[in-house]
Amino acid sequence: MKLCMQGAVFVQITSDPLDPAPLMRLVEGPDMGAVVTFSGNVRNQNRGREVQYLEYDAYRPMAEREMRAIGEETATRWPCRIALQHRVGRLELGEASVLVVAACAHRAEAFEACRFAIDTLKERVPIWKREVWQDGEVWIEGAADAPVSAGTDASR
Amino acid sequence: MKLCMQGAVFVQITSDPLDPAPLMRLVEGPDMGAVVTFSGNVRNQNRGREVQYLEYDAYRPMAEREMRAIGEETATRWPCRIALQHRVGRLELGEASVLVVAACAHRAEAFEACRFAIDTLKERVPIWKREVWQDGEVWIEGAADAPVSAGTDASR
Amino acid sequence: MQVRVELFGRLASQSGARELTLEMPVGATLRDVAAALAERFPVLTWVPSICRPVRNLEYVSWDTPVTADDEVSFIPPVSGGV
Amino acid sequence: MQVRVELFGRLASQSGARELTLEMPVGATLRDVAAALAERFPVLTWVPSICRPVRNLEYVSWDTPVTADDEVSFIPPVSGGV
Repeated sequence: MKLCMQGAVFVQITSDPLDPAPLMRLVEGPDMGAVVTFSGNVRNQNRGREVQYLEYDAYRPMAEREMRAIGEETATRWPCRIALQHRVGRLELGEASVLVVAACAHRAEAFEACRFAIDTLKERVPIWKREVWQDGEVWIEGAADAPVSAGTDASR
Repeated sequence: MKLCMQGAVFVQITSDPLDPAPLMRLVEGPDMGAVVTFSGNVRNQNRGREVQYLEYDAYRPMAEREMRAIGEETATRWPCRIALQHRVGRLELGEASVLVVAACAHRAEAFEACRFAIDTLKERVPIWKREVWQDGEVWIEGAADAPVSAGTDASR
Repeated sequence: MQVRVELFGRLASQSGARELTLEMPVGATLRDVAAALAERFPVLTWVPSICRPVRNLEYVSWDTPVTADDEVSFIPPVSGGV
Repeated sequence: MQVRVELFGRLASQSGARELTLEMPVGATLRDVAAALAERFPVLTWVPSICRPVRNLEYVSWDTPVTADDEVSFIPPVSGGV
């Protein structure tokens, strides 16, 4: 698939596996000396529990809108080209759930831009993960666990 | 080619084009939730000059030794798996000269580990670049330019 | 007036609904919509204390009024971590 | 005694050599090797003021003595930037 940037920003929510290579090629440019890539991958354990898989749910139109706003703000603060991509649906251990790639002239600003974008994405983009173990599951809501079904007693 | 880590660290100096994908796969692990990749690419201009290409020269055995030491120090300070790779020889505009990939449990430490490793690499790994323009060339020695041939008057 | 409510994450899994329409009086606020939602799905009484309200894809305050055909949602803390 | 000197970057391009062997007296230091190098290649007189000395792949001080069969190099500021 051909990826296209709008201005300096590319955003996408997809249920396909994520691949950093095309995003890196997308943001690279003749005066971009530094490309910093963040990949958030599914860990085999969380809060002392053995994770089997994750299921991501998104408020897609809002999430894309927020991701674009974060990209635009990042590109204003640190002149850069930036791509943000988030996966939804079921993810197995080790798979990437989110990618942020920032290309800048120099490395200090590329690190700062990438860090700012992923930190802000994690704060305000409406995407949630349901963590599934052998014998149970929860929604991860920030620092809290929340029951998936109505019957379960909230553990918060 | 099969890449192998020694402990938590992979280092390589090569004249082949660099590819972040195999390095990312190499450092990923079941409890590594965050992978941060730095790619340093050849810019089309530097210090106001239009660059045609770069030529990297390395003191290879010492450079590999220093890169390994930096990797080990990084992995001690931030529990991580880390790969450092530097290219030598002639590089065209846009090509990557150096890759650092750090995989950690969480993202704050992955950003810090990657940043520390590339900053330290740029300070002390004995690799030099010769910058070639249409009508001249210099060795880049830190902040200074240095004449390539004996006949040229040193500009420092 | 009719207000469309979109449900995600815990709201969707606990209510069994991903979308519904609520009849609201003119002048109703986001807080009123959350109350009407909790009336429809008593399991969602936690929403006002945990969520941030959203109107037409933008975070707003609980006092923001809704108008006909607005799309409303309530956003629990997002995925965070890594 | 024989000391091997490896030249890179500007040292190599200005001298035209990438490797040479220098005959040094016992007790010679890295500073003495740099002086002997500048005697052989007058274009390299800048080396002591710009470079860091290396013996057997490790950064050392100018006062470090060399011994037979040591591999010595002088390291200008490295590539830096980006």
